[in-house]
Amino acid sequence: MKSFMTFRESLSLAVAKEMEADPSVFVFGLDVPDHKRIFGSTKGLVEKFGLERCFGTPLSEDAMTGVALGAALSGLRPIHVHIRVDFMMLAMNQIVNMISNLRYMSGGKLTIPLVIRAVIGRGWGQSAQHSKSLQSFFAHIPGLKVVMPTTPQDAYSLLRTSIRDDNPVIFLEHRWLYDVEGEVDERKTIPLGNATVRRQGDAVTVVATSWMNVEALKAAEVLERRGIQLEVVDVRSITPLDEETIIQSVKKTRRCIVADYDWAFCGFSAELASLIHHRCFNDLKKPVERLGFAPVPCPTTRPLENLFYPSAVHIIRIVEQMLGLEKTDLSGESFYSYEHNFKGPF
Amino acid sequence: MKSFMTFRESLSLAVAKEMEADPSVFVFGLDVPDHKRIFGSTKGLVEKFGLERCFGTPLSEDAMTGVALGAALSGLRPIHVHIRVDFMMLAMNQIVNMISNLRYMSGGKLTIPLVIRAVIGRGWGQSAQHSKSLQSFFAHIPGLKVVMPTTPQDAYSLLRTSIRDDNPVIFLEHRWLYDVEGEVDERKTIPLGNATVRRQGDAVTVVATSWMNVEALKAAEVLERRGIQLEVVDVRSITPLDEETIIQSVKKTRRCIVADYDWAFCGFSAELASLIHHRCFNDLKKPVERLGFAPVPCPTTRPLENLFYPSAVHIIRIVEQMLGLEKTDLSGESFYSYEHNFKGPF
Amino acid sequence: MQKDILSKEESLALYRKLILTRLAEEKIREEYFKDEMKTPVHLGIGGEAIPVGVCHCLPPRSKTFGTYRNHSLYLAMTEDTDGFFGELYGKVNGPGKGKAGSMHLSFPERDFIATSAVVGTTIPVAVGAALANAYRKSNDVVTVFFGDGAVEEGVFWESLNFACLKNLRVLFVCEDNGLAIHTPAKERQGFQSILETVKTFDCYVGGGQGHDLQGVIQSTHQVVKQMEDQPKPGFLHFTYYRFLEHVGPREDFDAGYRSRPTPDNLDGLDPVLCFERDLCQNGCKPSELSAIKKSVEEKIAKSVLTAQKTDFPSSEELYTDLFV
Amino acid sequence: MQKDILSKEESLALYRKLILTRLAEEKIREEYFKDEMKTPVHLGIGGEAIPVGVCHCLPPRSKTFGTYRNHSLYLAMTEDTDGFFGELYGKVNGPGKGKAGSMHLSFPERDFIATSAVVGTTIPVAVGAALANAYRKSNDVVTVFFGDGAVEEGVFWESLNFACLKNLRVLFVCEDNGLAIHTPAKERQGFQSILETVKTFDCYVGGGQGHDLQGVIQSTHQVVKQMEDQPKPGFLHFTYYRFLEHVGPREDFDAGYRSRPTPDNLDGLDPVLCFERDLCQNGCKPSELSAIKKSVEEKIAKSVLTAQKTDFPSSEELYTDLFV
Ligand SMILES: Cc1ncc(C[n+]2csc(CCOP(=O)(O)OP(=O)(O)O)c2C)c(N)n1
Ligand SMILES: Cc1ncc(C[n+]2csc(CCOP(=O)(O)OP(=O)(O)O)c2C)c(N)n1
Ligand SMILES: [Mg+2]
Ligand SMILES: [Mg+2]
Repeated sequence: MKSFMTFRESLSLAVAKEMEADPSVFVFGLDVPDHKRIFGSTKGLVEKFGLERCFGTPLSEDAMTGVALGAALSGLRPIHVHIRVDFMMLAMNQIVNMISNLRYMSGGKLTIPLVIRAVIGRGWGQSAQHSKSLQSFFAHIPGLKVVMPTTPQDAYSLLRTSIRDDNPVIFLEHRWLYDVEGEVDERKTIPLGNATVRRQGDAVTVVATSWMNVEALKAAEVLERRGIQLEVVDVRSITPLDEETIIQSVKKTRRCIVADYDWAFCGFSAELASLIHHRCFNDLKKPVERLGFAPVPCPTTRPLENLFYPSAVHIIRIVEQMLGLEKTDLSGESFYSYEHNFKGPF
Repeated sequence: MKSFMTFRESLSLAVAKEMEADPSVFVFGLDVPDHKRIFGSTKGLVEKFGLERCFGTPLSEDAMTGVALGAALSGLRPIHVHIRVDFMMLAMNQIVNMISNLRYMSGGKLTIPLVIRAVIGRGWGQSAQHSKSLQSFFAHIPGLKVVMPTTPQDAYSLLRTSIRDDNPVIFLEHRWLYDVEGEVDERKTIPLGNATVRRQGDAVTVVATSWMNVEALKAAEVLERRGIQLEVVDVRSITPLDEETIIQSVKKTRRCIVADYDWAFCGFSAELASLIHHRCFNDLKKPVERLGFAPVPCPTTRPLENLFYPSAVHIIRIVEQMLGLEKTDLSGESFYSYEHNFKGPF
Repeated sequence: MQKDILSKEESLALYRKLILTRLAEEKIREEYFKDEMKTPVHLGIGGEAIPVGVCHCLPPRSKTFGTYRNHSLYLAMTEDTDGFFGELYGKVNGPGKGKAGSMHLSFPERDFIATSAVVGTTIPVAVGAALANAYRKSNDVVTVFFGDGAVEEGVFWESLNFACLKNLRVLFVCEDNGLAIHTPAKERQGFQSILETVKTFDCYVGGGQGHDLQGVIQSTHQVVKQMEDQPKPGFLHFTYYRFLEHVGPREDFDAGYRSRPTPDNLDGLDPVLCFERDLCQNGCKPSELSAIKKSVEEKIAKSVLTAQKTDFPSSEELYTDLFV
Repeated sequence: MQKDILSKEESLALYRKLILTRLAEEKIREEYFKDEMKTPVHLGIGGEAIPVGVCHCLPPRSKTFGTYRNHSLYLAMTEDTDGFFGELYGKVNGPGKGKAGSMHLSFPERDFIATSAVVGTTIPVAVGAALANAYRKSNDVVTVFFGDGAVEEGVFWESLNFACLKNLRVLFVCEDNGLAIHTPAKERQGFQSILETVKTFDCYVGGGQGHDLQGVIQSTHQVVKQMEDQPKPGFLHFTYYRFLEHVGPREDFDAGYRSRPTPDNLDGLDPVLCFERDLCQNGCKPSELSAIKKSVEEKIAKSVLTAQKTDFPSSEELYTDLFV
């Protein structure tokens, strides 16, 4: 039951498995059933389950989110897909004012088994309106769960868990991860609220979300050659948050960088940094450092786009500063960035 | 030019002054010109400036925010008013995807002198959809300024500054502050990005936003009788943020509570706590404590509503813990809470 | 269906519901000043015949959704005055254990699914429930009530479009009191008539004067029948007169935005008076009506007493019901 | 205005614009594979006559707004190929210094105010600009272009309603290619015809076949004239055929969602062929047209070369232009 596949394949496999297992699961959203299939992540579903369980919609994010809620309240398990998280700004009213609190206000009578999938982050010259992440928005609101997988296995297992969850889950998938390949064990389940140590080390803990794990692992690879071992913790689920795994790691390394794929100000990196400082007050040798987007909208032109996004280079430089090391010569280094293999137009 | 007035009066006075000074300033929004005048905060404006400069709208928050943007791009200075910040969830697309970044994407050619006023926080049995604050949402997005006044003077001066600012400003006004009275000097100007020390003390710094300043001052009053002096810093402007005033205070007291009027997780309190830990790493005697809403939607019924909102009592208890003190007997104490003077229906 | 098709029994049952909703709200008006019901109330006095009439025509298992102005709808769906007053008093015997309050009443066990205090927000949710019915090949109808202001929200148009596109059995009921808080329609709407615009969408339409219970029933029956015959959305538009202030227990004719109806007008606006007259014309005796009224009054008084005596939720309740 | 009222001079100037927009996009198709223009391009081939024709009819100082499919509109408003290619190449000589890219072109100095890659988002902004005109008692017209998919967004209806309510001089131009990415209208729309629905709002309507430049001009003139006479919004609906994929430089007839037009069809779909035929029928010589074409080709080639040679913005530019 193990196979090698891309992140995008693991997503469609997870949905297919759940749709097979439970006739109340369906998937819908703009462009979900067209031939591009949301960057391939809904591939095969129309063929297997028909247009009644995998269908497109008008351009109406606000109403379609309400529709998903209504279907969930009726006992179905909708998966609503957005090709860009930015478009969810049109759905914030349903998410923040309805989905997050109808259960609470009904005294627990209403149940909302609903997954909203959205693509986040960098593509290719996407500019300010197709490049956000915004996990902090969703995580800020009680009543929502927020998941950010990094590997094909996690995407697969966490998406299955999210679909089975009886609560609303926001599932955020980085565009660049879609091409990442990895082994997927179809039987493996992963609960929400479970961080994982991607790499063991003793020098500095890098707590990372989504694509930043790729950058952190690359930074670790580079620094390892200098004998410095980074520990990389993949948060995976923003809410519920696995504090223990994170705190344990920081108590061990006593130094921490939070590398969140989002803006820093009032972002999830602030939450983590504040939490870690609070719980590791007497353990930290240095203050927790935070890494995120440049505090501006994302520009289109490549040289500025490159500066906008945080990367392995930033992590390396911060580690060097933390440990009082000379700067590593990175001139010969090639980074995992998809800057070069990602071609237009979208 | 000094006079005693309520917070609501200071708001309408500020707008009136700017409308007098500049014919391009106008104010609009749902129910702005009706006889209730947004809890009185737009009183007198129709009479003085006519319905062309002070008008109501259809129920269309998304489009009306776009309309405000379009008017601002055309050189007018709109003030768009929402009787509840919760309704701004319908306008998030315009705010996050347009207002915050059109200037940047146009290479600085477009200018957006726009103020969005919204009422936040507790009213009276308002439940989950009429009770949020959400400053962290707006502050998270580069390109927006976010202001939260506490006193009539600040409301007056900061609103005038916001209207004169050539950038988009989100101006958040706590419902309970509307009745607070204070002296207002009409000539006093206050720039954005300027925190203020509301009360000097040496024991613990309470960094507070909006209504939490009232609670913090009450806590200080109670604790003063035990010889404990709280320092209370009113943040006033979330972005731009006056780090120096805050850091200076914490470096002095070496203990800090962040009391933000919002949920804590991924909220502004996380940003502040993380910032303070970072910059005062060697000064803090104890980790920074955070205070915010209970991590659930706001319930209607009074006993639970009382538990949902943070208060002076919470601050007192945290201070006692930080300083290792016995619990103060609060049984005879009467708090500033408007729980008792606020009557229904709205 | 013709007006005269209502049997006497049916008529009196309807009267009971109508007067129940009216008297429950009159009771709120009495009690509210004691400051024990700590929740903003949007009273529906003048509009009761719309939910009472529409719900009368709904087939069994019809889910309904509404707004903050939901008291009549709640009572029309459930007749549960105990839960109703329990919730208004914030007590554990309310269907939301006091967490919901007046603006968020719901009673899912009786198909009264959800209401919301953000205008327009339950409209797409009802469409989603109708989609769920279609998904399950069920012919059940879902109904959603909303005000004339809600049609200005984009989500109304998005929802209408999607429902028509998918031929869903969802019944949109616009309760048009000509006001959004204090603002009249002509200051908010750039179209001539909502019905004319909705007619250009692929759905059945109907409507009329909302104070006329028999008329409401007649047009609802018509549209529901069409919906049952061939699945498509229905849209009903009923006008009515809001007797009280937007929120709260008082009249507000002194506020300046409208004037008090004259006694002659009143007669043509009040659904209770109107239906009582109809009933009497059709042979009911005033004594029959007042007997019903009396029993309803007692029921309400008992429920208020129960609510007052019932406990508030305990502190632990703050944290329950967030997640499954 | 009659078709034949276009003077020869005017016609040739229009042809120049039309062919400029066409050839600029054909140039992108040639260059794009070199992977130097790092920005998603939504080409407008097939739809050029709509912005060219509409803008031809706009009075001076008319502000315009558009979408990510904005190349023809940018060039129709400005004829500025230097800035255009500069922006596509991400260079400092672009009007947004490369920060905007293809999807966010704007040129405020020439009244081309803003475009956006989130569908529907410039519609209310244009209405706000029209409100500003009314506020200043100016009679200027504001125009906003959007696709057929945008009318499904609630904000379209909210904007239309407000504009009609306030009698604003805003011209809504729906460029209807029958597709939203790959989804045909019948899978997205629950109404029969957008024009029929819009007609129930208080505004002027018009439209026709968008590949026919003269027809576009004729109906635009009509509606703009009405708007000038008595202030109200106008709504123009033009159909056109999108020749290429939704985003990117390629054809995609092999994708399965539609088939390649036959050569006979083509003739009735291509605005350039159509206008060339009209011009020749009205006495223009093919040599005149090819001379124009040649000069336009040279202009474009020069601009591309300039863009390629121009600098990228410096690192410091990342942080500029956020606030005033
Ligand atoms: C989205 C939103 N905007 C504004 C409000 C404030 N508000 C509450 S009720 C109301 C008027 C609604 O009018 P209508 O839909 O006609 O319902 P009615 O109160 O007349 O029953 C407004 C503007 C709100 N609750 N939600
Ligand atoms: C609000 C929003 N939802 C979804 C998208 C993704 N998207 C980009 S273009 C498009 C189709 C738009 O169709 P239409 O308005 O007809 O314009 P066209 O591309 O045909 O010119 C979609 C769905 C988007 N950009 N914005
Ligand atoms: Mg109304
Ligand atoms: Mg289209």
